[in-house]
Amino acid sequence: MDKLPWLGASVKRKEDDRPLRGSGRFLDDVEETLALHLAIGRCPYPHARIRRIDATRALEQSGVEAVLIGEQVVARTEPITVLRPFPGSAPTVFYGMAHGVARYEGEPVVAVAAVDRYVAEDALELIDVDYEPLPHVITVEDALRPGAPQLHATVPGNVVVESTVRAGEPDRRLADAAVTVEGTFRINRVSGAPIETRGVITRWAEDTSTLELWASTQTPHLLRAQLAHCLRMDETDVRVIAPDVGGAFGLKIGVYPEDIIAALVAIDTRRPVKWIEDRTEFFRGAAHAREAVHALTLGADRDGTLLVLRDRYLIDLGAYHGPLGPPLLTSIMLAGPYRLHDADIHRRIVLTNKVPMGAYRGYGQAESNYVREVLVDRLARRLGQDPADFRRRNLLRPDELPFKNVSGATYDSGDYARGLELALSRVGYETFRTRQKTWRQQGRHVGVGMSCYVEFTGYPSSAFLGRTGARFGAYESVTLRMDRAGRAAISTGVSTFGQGTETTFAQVAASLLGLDPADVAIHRGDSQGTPYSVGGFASRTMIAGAGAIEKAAGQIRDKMLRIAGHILDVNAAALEATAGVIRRRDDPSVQVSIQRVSEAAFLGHPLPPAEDPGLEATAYFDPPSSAFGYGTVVAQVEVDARSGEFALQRYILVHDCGTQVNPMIVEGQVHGAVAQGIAAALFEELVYDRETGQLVNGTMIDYFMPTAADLPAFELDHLETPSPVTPFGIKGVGEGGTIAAAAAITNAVCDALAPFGVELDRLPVTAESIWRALAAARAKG
Amino acid sequence: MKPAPLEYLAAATAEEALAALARFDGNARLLAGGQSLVPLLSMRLLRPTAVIDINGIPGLDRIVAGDGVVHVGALARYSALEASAVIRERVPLLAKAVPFVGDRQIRNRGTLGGALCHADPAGEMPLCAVTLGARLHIVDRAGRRALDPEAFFQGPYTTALEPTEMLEAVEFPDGAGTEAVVVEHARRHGDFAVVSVAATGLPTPDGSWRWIRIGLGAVAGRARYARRASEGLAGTRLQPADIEAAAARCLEEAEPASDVRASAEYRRHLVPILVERALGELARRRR
Amino acid sequence: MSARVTVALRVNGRAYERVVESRRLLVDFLRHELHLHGTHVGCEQGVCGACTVLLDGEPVKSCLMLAPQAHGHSITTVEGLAGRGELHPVQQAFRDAHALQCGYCTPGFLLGAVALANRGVTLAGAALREELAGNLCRCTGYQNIVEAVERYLRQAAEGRRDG
Amino acid sequence: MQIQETFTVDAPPATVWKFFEDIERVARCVPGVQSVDVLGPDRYKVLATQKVGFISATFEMATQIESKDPLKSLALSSVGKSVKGAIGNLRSKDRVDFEATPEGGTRVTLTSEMAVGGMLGALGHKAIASKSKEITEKFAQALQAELRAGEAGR
Repeated sequence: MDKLPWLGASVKRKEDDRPLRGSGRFLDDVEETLALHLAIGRCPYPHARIRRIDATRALEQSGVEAVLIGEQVVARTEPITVLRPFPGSAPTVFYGMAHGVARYEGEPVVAVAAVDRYVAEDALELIDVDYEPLPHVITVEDALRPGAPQLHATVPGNVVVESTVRAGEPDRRLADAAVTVEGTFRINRVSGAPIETRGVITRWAEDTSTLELWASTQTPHLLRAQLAHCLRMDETDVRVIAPDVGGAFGLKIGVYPEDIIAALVAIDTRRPVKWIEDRTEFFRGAAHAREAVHALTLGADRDGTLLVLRDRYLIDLGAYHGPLGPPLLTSIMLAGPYRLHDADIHRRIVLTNKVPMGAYRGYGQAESNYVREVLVDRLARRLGQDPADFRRRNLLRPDELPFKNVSGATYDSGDYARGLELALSRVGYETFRTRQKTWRQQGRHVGVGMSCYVEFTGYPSSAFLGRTGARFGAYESVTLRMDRAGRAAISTGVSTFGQGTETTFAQVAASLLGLDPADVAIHRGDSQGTPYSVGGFASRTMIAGAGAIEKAAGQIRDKMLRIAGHILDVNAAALEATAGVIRRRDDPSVQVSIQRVSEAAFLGHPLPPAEDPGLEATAYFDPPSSAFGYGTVVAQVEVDARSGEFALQRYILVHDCGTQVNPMIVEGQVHGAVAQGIAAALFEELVYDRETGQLVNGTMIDYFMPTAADLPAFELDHLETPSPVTPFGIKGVGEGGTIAAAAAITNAVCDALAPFGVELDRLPVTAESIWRALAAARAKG
Repeated sequence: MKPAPLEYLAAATAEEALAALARFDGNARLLAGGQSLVPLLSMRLLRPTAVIDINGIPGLDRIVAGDGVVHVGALARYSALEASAVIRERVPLLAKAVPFVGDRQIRNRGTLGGALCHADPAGEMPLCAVTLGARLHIVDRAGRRALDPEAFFQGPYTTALEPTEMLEAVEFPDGAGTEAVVVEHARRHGDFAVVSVAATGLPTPDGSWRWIRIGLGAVAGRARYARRASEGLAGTRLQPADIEAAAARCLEEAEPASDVRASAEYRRHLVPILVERALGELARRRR
Repeated sequence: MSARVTVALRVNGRAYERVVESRRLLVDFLRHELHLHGTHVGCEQGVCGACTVLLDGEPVKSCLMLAPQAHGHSITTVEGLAGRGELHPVQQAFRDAHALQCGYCTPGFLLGAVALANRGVTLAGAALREELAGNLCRCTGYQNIVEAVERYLRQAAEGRRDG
Repeated sequence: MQIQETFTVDAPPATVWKFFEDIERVARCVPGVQSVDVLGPDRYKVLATQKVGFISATFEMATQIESKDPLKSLALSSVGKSVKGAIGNLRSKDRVDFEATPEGGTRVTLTSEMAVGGMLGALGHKAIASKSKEITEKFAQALQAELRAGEAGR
C-alpha cells in the first residue's frame, strides 16, 4: 500500500465552521412555515390505567389542529422493535403511545398538534385523562418479590431474561481459592444528557405516499428501518435525515415513540409536524442508562494470582425494551484485562416502572469495570498486597494475546502492563506511597486509585451479530465519487454528532486518493442517496467506515491510474496518486493532475478502451473482528475524614486506541468521555421516589451535570499499538474514557481512608456517601 | 415548557407598578431579574394574569451609604453588588456571598430584591439579610413599612409580602471595618447550598471580636440567624474552644430536611463543621 | 398592556420591531421570529447556558427573559461576531484548540468569552473555570474550551497593550 | 410518603362511624377543600386548593370509597389534576381506622399517602413532604374538633 499522508495528522475539523458561526443546522433550526407543533401529554404516574381521554375542549381551541390518542396509535402501528434483543428475551409490547395502561412516568398518552408550541401546551391542559393509578415497582429487588406488581403479561415475574455464562470450573476454583472477597454494588441510573434534546420533523407527501422524517439521531438508516416497520410502510417510502446533531452519546439510537407520533400526525393533517423535546420531557422520555446491582465474588491464591470471578447481577431495564436493547458487554467484559479462565456470571434483566433503559457511552463496560476494579482493590487489601502489584501479576502479557476471555471475546493486541506502568509513573507512584505515610501522620488523607480496562470497540462481523439476535449488521458503507474538478465526495449514512467523522473520513479518503482532506466533501446522515448504513455507535464507525473508504477509494484510485496511464501513455502499474497529481513513481516529472483525470472520466474521453465513464464507487466493509483498546486510569484524591468532602486532585489516563487517524480528535473524544465518566462517578443520578414512583430530579436544576469548575484538568498519555485485525490498525476510541473513572476514583477514596477501613459500594461517590461509609467503618470498629 | 398566556406591563415608576398590582387584585407578579420567576412561568408552576416589569424604574437599584446604614435598592443586580466599592467596604458579607450565587449570567440579571422575595431557604441573599439583621423596606399604595428578616421570611418560599406590596430597598448596617466569611457545601459549583454558613464580626485592637453574627442557610425552612452562638462569641478572641462551643450551639438551630441534594442527617453533620471552618477563617482574618 | 406587545430592539447592530405575544421567551423570539438560529435552547431552566446572548454587552440567558423585556436594548448573538468569510478571534481560538465537538453549546461559550475580553479580563485555570460555570458542555470535558478561552483572552490583552 | 396521625375522642366507635359515613362533612375537614359534589354511590368530586410557598394549585379530585368495614375502618382513594394555578397531578390514599378505647372512647388513626405528579411534584418534592404532613395534621385536628363538637351537641 502507498503511504498514507493524512493518517495521524491533527487536521483541523471540517465540522467546526458551522457551529462556530451559529450557522449549524440542528433539528430545531429547520424552519417549516406551515408546520404544526406537537406537545405530548405524558403519564404523570409510574403505572396507571387510562380509563378515558376527553379532548373536546382542546379541539375547540383556536390554533389546535389535531389530537392523537393511544387507541389510534395501537390500531395503526406495530410495536417498537428491538434492534439487539438479548437472546431469549420475553417481549415487552411498546407502542408509540400508551393505550390502556401506561407503565412509566413520562410515557406518551396523548398528543396535540397546534400552530405553535405555546398553543399546543395550552391545549394539552384542556385534555382530561381519567387515570386509575396502579401499584408500581421502582427497584429491581421490589420487582422480583413474590406478589410484586406485574408490568407485562408477557413477562411473568418481571424478569425479561435470565442467562448464565460459565467458563472453566468456577465452583472448584472458588472452593480452592485461598482468599475470596465479595461485594454488592449499586450502579446509579444516569442520562447521557446531550445539550441538544431529541426532536423530529415529519412531512407526508400525499401524492407519493412517502414520509420524510428529520431527526436528531445517530442512526438514520436504523431509525428508518424501525420506523417503516412500525408504520407498516416499505423502507423505500421513508426517508430519514439527520441534520447536525447536538450530542448523542448512545441515547439517540433507533426509533422513539415520538417519531411514530409525529409521523401519524403528519399523515393525518397533511402538514409538516415538528416536535422538539423539552428538558422536562427529556428526563422522562429519553433513554436512561447504567442502573444495575451486582453481587460479585473474586477468588485468588495466597500469592495473589486471580483465580475466579462470580457475579450475580440484575439490570434495571425500566418499563420496556428500548429501541436498542439491554447492554450485552457487561458480561462480556467482566473479566477485564486479567488472566482469568474460570467464571460464573449470572444475569437477570428486570422490569421496573421507570423510563426504558438505552445505550450510553461505554454501555455495559463502565458498569463491569466499576464492580470488578473496586473489588480487585479489596482483594489486594485482603491479601496485604499493593493494588499495583496485584494488577502487575494478573494483567495479560502482550505475548498472551490474542486471548479469548471467559465470555468468548478475543482481545487482539496491546501491552496492558505498559499502560499501567506509564500511568503510575505519571503520578510518581513509589514516591507517592512514601509521601502518603507522612501526610497521614499530619492527619491528611490523600489516596491514589487505579483502574485498568480493556475496551470492546466495533462489532466482530455481521454474522456474529446475527448469531446473537441483532437486527443490524456490523458493516459501514460509503459511496465515493470524484467530481470533474478533481474533488471527492463521500456519501455516508453516518450522521454528525460531534465525533469528527467528517474530518476523519476525509483524511482516510484523501490519503488514499492523493488529495487534501479539504478536497473531500462529506454528505452525511440522509438515508436517501447513501448506501445502507448502521450508524455511529459502539465505537465502530471509524473501524468499519475506514474499511469501506479503503475499498471504494481503492477502486477509484485504480481507475484513475488506468485513465492517467492512458493519458500519459504509461503502464498504470508504474503510477501513483499523490498531492493532487498522478505521476510515475520513478519519474515524478511525468504526471497528470487528478483534476484532468477526473474531467476525462466525466466527459467520457480520453479513456482507455472499454473503460466506462465516471469515477464512482460504493463499498461496504464488514469488519471480521472487534478491536480491543485498553488503558489505565490513576486518580488522586484528598478526603476530609470528618466531613467526607474530597477533592479530585489528579486524573491521569493512559490509553491505547491503535492507530490514531487524528490525534487531536482522539484527545477530544477521550476528554469528553472522561468528563462523562467522572460525572456519573461523582455527580449524576436519576433519583426515583420508591413510594410515589416518581422521578425526583428530572430537571437540569436538580440533575447535577458538572460544570467546568467541577472537573480537574485531565492528564493524558497515549500508546499506539495498531490492531492486527482492523483497517489501518484502527481501534474505536469514543467510549473508553467513561469506563474506568468510577472505579479509579472509588479506589482512590478507599485508599485515602484505608486507615479507617472504608469500603464504598455505590455510585455516585459523594461527600455524604463517604461520610456514611466512614460512619459504617467506625461502627464496625 | 412554555409560559401560559399572560399580560406584560413595563412600569416606569413605583407608583405605576403598585397601581398595576392593585388592579390585578393579587394575580400579578413583579418581574425583576426574573432568574427564578421566568423558569417557574415556563414550567407553568406560576401563572399570573400579568407580569409587571420593574426593571425600568429609575433609582430602584441605588446603592448608597449614610447614617450608619447601607441602602441597597431592591433592583440592584448581583453584578452591581460585586462591582460596588461601597458593598465591598461596608457590607463585606454580601460581597463574599455573591460569588456563590448561580453563575455569571445569573448574576448579570438577578437582583437582591428578587432573591429575597423568592425566599429560597438555601439562598445566599436571605442568609445575608438574616445574618446582618437587615431592614426590609416595603411599599404599597397605602404607604410604607419595614420588617426585620425574621418577620419577612415566613418559611420556604414564603414571605410576609402581600400580593399588592413591593420590596423597595434593603438597609444593611454599615459594616465598615468588619470581616466576613461565607462557607458552603454544594453538590456542584454554583448549585444551591447543601449547607451554608455566613460569619461576620468586627475585630478590635485588643484582639477580641465584637458584633459577631453567624447565619445558617439550607438547614431550616428559612435562613437562620444563630443568635445564641453569636452572642456567646461577643468579646472572645475566637479561640478554638470558643469556636467549638459556637458550632455546637449552631447545631441547635438546625432543623434540616432531606432532599435530592443531601439527607437531613448529613446536613446536621455538616453544620458544626462548616461553622468551625467559617469562624476559623474569620479568626485568621484579624489584621 | 396586553397579551401582545411591540418590541423594538437592536440585534447585532440591526434594528428590529415586532409585535410579539407577551409570554414569548427571548430565545424563542430570536430563533423563530428573527431566524437567528445560532442561539440554542438546551434546558429552558436557566442552567445550561446554550441560550446565552449579550444584552447590552453582558452575557445573559435568553431563556430567562421574556421577549418584551428586551425592548429598547441591544443584543449580540453568535451571528454578530464575525462577518462573512472570516472568523472572530474567539472563534478561531476555539477551532485551533479543538474546543468544540457537536457545537451545540459553543455559541454560549463564545459570547461569554467575548464579554470577558471586552471587560479587559484575563483569567486562567480555576478562576476561568468558575467564570465559565454558567455554560454546560457535554462533549469536550471543558479541557479544550478552557484552553481556547485562555488563549483568546491572552491574545485580546496583548491586542489592547499593543493598540 | 406515608403520614400517620392518631387521636382519641370521647365518643364510642358507633357515633364516630356515623360521622364518617357523611363523606361530605369529612371532606370539609381537609384543609383547602372548597366543594364536595356527589357523583354517585361512594363517588365524589372534590375541589381543593393547596399552597406551598408562592405556588398554589386548585385540584379537581375524583374521590372514591374503596372499602368500608363498619365501625372498624374506611379507605378512600383520590386522583385528579390541577385546574387552576400550577400545573400538576395529585393522587392520595387515605385510610381511617377506629378502635374502641377501654374508657369508652374511640382511637382514630388516620393514614395518608399523597403523591404529587409532574413538575410540581419534582420541584416541590421537599416542600410537599412537609405540606402533606401539615395537611394530615390539620385534617386530624379538624376531625377531632368536629367530632367533639358533635359530642357536645349530643
